[in-house]
Amino acid sequence: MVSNIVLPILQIVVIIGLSPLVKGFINKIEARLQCRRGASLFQPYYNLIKLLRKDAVVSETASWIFTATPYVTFVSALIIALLVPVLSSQVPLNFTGDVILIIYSFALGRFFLALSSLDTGSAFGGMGGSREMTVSSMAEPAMMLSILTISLTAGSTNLSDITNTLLNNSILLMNPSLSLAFAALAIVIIAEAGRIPVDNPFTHLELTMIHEGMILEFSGRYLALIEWASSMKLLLLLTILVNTSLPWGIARGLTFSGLVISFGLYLAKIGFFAFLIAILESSFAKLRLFRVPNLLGTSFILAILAIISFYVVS
Amino acid sequence: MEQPIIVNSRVIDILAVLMLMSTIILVGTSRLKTCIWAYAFRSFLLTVASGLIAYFSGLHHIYITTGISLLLKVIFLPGLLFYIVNKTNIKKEIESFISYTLSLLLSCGIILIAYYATLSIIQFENTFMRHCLPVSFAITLIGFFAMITRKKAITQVLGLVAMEDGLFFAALSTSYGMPLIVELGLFFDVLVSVIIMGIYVYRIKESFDTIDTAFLSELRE
Amino acid sequence: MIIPLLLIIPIITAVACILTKGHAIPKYISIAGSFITLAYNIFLNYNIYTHHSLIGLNGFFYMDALSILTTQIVTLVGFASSLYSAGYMTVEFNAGEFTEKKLRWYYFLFHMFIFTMLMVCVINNLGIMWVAIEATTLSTTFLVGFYNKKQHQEAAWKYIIICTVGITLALFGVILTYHSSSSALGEIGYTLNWTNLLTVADKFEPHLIKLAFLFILIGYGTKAGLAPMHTWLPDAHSQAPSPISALFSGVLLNCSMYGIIRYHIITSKCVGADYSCTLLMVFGLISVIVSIPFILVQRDYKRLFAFSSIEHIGFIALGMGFGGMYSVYGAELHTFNHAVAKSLLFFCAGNLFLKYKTREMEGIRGVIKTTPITGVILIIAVLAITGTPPFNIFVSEFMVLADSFSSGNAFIIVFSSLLVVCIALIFVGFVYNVFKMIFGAPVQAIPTGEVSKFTIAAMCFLLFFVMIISFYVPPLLREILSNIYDIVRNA
Amino acid sequence: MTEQLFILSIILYLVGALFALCFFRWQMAGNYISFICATIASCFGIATAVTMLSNGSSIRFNFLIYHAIIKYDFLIDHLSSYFILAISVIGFIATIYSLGYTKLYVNKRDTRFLGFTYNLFLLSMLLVVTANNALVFMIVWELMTVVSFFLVIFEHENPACIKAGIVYIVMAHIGAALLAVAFFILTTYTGSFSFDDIRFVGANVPTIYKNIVFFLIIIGFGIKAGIFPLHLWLPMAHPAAPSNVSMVMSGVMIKTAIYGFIRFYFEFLPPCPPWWGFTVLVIGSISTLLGVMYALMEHDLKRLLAYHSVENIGIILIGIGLSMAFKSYNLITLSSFAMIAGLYHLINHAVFKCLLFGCAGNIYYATHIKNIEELGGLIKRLYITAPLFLVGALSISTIPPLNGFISEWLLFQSLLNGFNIPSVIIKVTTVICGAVVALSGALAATCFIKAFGISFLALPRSEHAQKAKEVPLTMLISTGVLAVMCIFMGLFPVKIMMTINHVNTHLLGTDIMGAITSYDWLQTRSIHTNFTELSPKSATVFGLILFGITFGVLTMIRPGFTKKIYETWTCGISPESRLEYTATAFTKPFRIIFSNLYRPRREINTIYSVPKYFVKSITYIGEITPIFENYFYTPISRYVLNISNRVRWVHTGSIHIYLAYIFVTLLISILVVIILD
Repeated sequence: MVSNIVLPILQIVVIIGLSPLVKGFINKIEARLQCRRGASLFQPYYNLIKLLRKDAVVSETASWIFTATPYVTFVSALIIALLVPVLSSQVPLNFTGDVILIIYSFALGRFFLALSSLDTGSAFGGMGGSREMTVSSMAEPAMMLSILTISLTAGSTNLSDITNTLLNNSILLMNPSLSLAFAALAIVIIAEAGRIPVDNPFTHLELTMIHEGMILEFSGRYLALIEWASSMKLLLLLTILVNTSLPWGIARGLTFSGLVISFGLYLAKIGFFAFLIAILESSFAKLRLFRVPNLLGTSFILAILAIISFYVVS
Repeated sequence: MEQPIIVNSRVIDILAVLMLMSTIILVGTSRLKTCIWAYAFRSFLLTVASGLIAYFSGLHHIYITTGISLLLKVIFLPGLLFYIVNKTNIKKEIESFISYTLSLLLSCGIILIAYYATLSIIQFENTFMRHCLPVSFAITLIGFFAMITRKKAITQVLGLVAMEDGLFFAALSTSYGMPLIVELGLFFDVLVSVIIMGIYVYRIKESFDTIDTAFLSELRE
Repeated sequence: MIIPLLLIIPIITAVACILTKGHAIPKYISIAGSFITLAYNIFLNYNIYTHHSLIGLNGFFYMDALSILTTQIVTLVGFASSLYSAGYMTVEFNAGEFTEKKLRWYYFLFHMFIFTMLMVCVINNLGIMWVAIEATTLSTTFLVGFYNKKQHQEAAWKYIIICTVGITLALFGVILTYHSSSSALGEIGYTLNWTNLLTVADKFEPHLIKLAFLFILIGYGTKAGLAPMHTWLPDAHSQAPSPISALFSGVLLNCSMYGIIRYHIITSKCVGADYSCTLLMVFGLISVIVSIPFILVQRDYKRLFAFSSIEHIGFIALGMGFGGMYSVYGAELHTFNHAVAKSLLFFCAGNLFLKYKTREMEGIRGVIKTTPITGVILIIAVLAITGTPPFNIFVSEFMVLADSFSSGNAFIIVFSSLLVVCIALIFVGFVYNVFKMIFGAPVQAIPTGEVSKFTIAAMCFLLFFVMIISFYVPPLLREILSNIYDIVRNA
Repeated sequence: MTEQLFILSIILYLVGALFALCFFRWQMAGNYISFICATIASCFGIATAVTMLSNGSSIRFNFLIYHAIIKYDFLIDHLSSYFILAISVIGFIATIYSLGYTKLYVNKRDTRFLGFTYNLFLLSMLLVVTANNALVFMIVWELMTVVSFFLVIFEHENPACIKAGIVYIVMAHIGAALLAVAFFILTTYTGSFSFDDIRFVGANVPTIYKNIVFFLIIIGFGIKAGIFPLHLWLPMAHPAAPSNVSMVMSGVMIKTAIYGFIRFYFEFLPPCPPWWGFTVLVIGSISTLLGVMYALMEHDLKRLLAYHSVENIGIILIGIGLSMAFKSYNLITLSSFAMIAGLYHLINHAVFKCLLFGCAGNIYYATHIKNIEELGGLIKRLYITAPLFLVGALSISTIPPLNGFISEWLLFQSLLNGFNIPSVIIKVTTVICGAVVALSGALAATCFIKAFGISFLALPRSEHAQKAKEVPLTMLISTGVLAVMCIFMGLFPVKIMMTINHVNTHLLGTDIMGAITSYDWLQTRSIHTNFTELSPKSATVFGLILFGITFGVLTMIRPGFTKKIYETWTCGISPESRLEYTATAFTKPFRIIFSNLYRPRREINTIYSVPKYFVKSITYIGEITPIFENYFYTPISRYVLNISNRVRWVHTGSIHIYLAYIFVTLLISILVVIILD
């Protein structure tokens, strides 16, 4: 019973708490790589808190969709936080859903976000929404294929079970199909999270912006919720990748020491991936929008190869 | 009854060949009136043949058909056709889609086909049948052929009566004519159909100012 | 005397029509006459039905189930058509299309036509049957050319020439049959009677009978509208007044088909069913296929319907050719169904012509608006004639096809599959051409309303039969159809 | 009891149909009576299905003897009942909807006719799924086609409607012809038309004929179902029909084809080779993908929805194809599971598509516009329709926790189970199907963001949209009921799965309910497979709790939160609808990415005023090339017409040629007969 109450709270706290930090960390590393000093590691927190304290300006054209969107996005991210193994391989809401529910919960947030982008009648919003949907649609098959490959290897679509299986039979991780699937998944995560080379999160140029275009009209509390949700999304995607591809060290039960060790390792693993992202972002330019399908196509091919190697080779 | 038929089949054969030749005139001449004369002549031959068969076979009802044939086919119908030709004041030429030489050649082919077609039947028959059936079939086909190749409406009527002559002859030569009541019906039909055709030849001439049926091609797809 | 009376009634009616004065009285005489014919025929047929067959006047007349069906169709459609004529011809007469005298002639010829067709069906002697079939041509030539304009004359000329030629060829078949019968019986006399022929058919010389059937099929086939001898049919059907077209399509073709079937039975008995069945199938399929392009691309709606008749006659021939229990049953049912549905369709065509004064489909739009009743009936008739369920023709087509498939013969299965494709294509042509006419906004300013009550009555009369057979075949009819199968099969 | 209910339902439909015709003067009254009859009749239909599915065994009954050999023979078994349920529920709701919607036609056209055909339409569908005889099936099947054809051309002054109707009836008829051939071939081996004999005849039929039947069925039913590339009629007919009819057509009529598929593959033809299942799987995925991709490019709301029907039929077919493949390898449990996925999606699609068409009807009723580019801002005007449409949109985009997601989830699970199949090709295909379904889900989401966003959000783009008012109550109630159903079927899927399982128990002979549902600590019944489990209800409950907490915390952080309303920033110009993003623009990236498929064509015409420096007007035409129409249907029809035109030359009009035909025929046939002798 304790596990059923403590673990969810713990996970939510960790995800909510850490997600701005990951953003800050990436920014910091990038600044360093660009020989700048950069803002504080905690700058995202300051931003969010400031935004949360402010009132909001809402377009007179906008409807209730606009108001509902931040909550929907944020809550869908929270739900996902309960479905992903973070510190313990045991997922709090194990019975509630699986990785497919996770993918589609992301879709729920995205759906509302894209709708709200059209709500204000601003052309920028529509442009952002259109591009966001393009990229995410293109990413969907690769994502699903790689997830399915992982699920087939592990014999489950439940992330908790996947983690457990991979943890117990680490030899499975040596499977070429899994490596290919993880590679595909990594590319998809970059796209889904809206990072360079797919989207540039730092810009407000109409030619390049995707996610920023959609949320252009949001302000105050709404903006905070959306920003926070998007950083949670990044962290959650990374967590999925981390805890399936590198499951070692994750707590199996619910002991305090296990959790502490797991937390430490988790930080390290996330930090490592965040670092990789930062390097990636510093070394690549953003792709033209119509080059993005090529990238995602690559990911799709990798995923297909993964599934073929799973069935044919092994 | 067998003996006289075999003996006299030669006479019937000669009549048959003459009828065939008078039919070939239909495709081989360019004069309309010659054709009508040929028709009258052929009908006459047919009547003679009919009379002979009636005499040889001793079937009395054939005399009746012979009589009607004489009246109708030798006298009335040619007369009617002459009347129509004069009344409608048409050109005496027969217009054909193909040349007369070719028509004649094709007629030869048709006669061969007629023989070939009836071959399987006549080999089982008596001698009397053996010549008359192919000839009568050939007359029918040549009549048909004339209807196809000749443009004028009146020549089509001539072709049709030639076909009918052929069939009468076939009936006579194969089985001593049809039952009397059927024969009467046939004569009635021939009479009425030629009269109706005559009326239409007249009407077509009135409306189209020609009886060239090649002009009758408004109803098409 | 019981059978000849059936023939006498139309003659009396015809004479009465020509003798009376005025334009209204012949109309009513005609309706009454055809109604009496119908009623008497039902009475007669019931008699025959209870006795299975009836021979009259020393074997001069003979009627069995096959004749029942055909006479029933003749009198039924005849009555509907005379009812329809009463409306149609009166409207035309009032429009000044022809004189009063001509109108009387019309009724005279109409009933003579009925008489000749009834004659075909009740006669025992195949020679006289030939005479009667030729007489149907002769009695209708003037009806085809009734309006006496150039096109009508052309159609009439083609009609009489082509049909006479065809029927003349059939005479050759009759002569050959006669010959073989007289050699088989060894006597000369009444041997052309169908009843006699049937008893000795197995003694006939097979080669002779094969050739004879070929001539009969091509000869009567010309009259029945089997391709490629059908060429007169679209012209005559489209040029004749609509009530006559209805009789042509619905009845006349069936009468010729009746002749073919009689010979088919004899031939089957003599040389086995395969020969004549194959011929029927081949000509049937050719007819169905030939009609397709003309139905797909067509301007004139009456021609469209005429080509559909070719298709259906082909289908009946096919059904007879398949020769199984249900296919013969289906083919005969199809004969009835086609007769009522096609006549209905031609009645609709007549109404359209009266309304729009054109036979071009291009100029007609929004029939459902301008003449709602005709429109609705036209829809039903089109659906029925194309074999759309649940209407009657679907049922008969389905039976024929199902039987052909169940024969298990790969050749026939291919045949039938081809047939199904053909039927679908014909449906396409019909729907495409006719529905464009029925729906849409009317192009010209055409006043709304039906032209005549008589026409509607006639249409409703036939519609009743279409609908009945769609859902229910009365036991009596069913019995008659199975009797026909027995007759065909008994060979 | 059940039998009486069903017969009552039939009678009521008939009564409704006839009543509609009786009222010459008061058309509206006749209309109302006929719709009310239909409502009650569908209630009886629901009752029939429910009693059947809860406890009944199959019921058979036949009406009057027919043609000595054939009876009007009907059988209600569990499969039929499931479809009766779908038809009656949708029929019920759509009929209530019609009560309001037909006001659109009052005094404009003959509404009696609508009531008449509508009743017959519902009736014919009921009969299709219960017919127990090949001939009866063909009759009612075609009756359904014909009646729906008349509904499609209801607005027959419009040439586009006529065209749509003709394309529809022609294609449907060709399909029916193929079906008839299939039946003929099967009856060859039974000697009877009754389904009782045809059932399980598959073992006796030689392989070659069975394969022929398979393809005939695929095409025959495929045309009705609207699979690619036989879908041509569907996006034409659905927009042409009145919306209440589109609801029924898209909601249930095309599903009768699925019913046919199931009957044939699981009852008539087994044992089936695995490649059949594979073929259906491939066909399903092609329909899914291409359906949604064409929907994406479509800006006519009803056409868009029609293309989505193609997509969803594809998804259903994936489920059924998978079930067939499993069955061929004798994996009955998995087969049943895949069937549950397929049939679940079937009823889901019926509900949400009906909802969406209803909402499209609402929009049309309020604005008389179908093109979404002319709409906009309706969320403030059609303030009830908007959330209803949103529910439908979310549902069709497979967003949790709505019903579309559940069936998609089930489908993914059964696709994953494809690894049990020995054949590598099918295994890989199942996973690729998963990717296709995922992609189509995402594209559907895009499409409905476009549809909802452009038509409901932002500023109105036309005067009609500006003046729109909320529609009559009946229409709102019926669409509202559908929306609630979408939510309930998403939250409580187990009941429906149990129903389908019940059907499967009879169809496949296996009961897998115990294996796929389980209880857990919240006493929430969840679905459970060998891969994982799912409890949509608890997920939703947690979502609501989390929302509460979030909201609470936010309020705590800033108690006096206010919203300032201000106009949208559009770079200094006052906001105008012309500045908004359009549907065309929204989908432009896809048009460029998939230009190989769409082959977009665009044309810009600039008209200058007299001095060539000033532009008077610019017209922009952008359209995609309908590939199948241009490269498949048009050439075929043109070819057929060309041939016909050439052949028509045969009738030259010359009597000589005509006579020559007879002459030649005579000679040829004589020669043939003699030679063959």
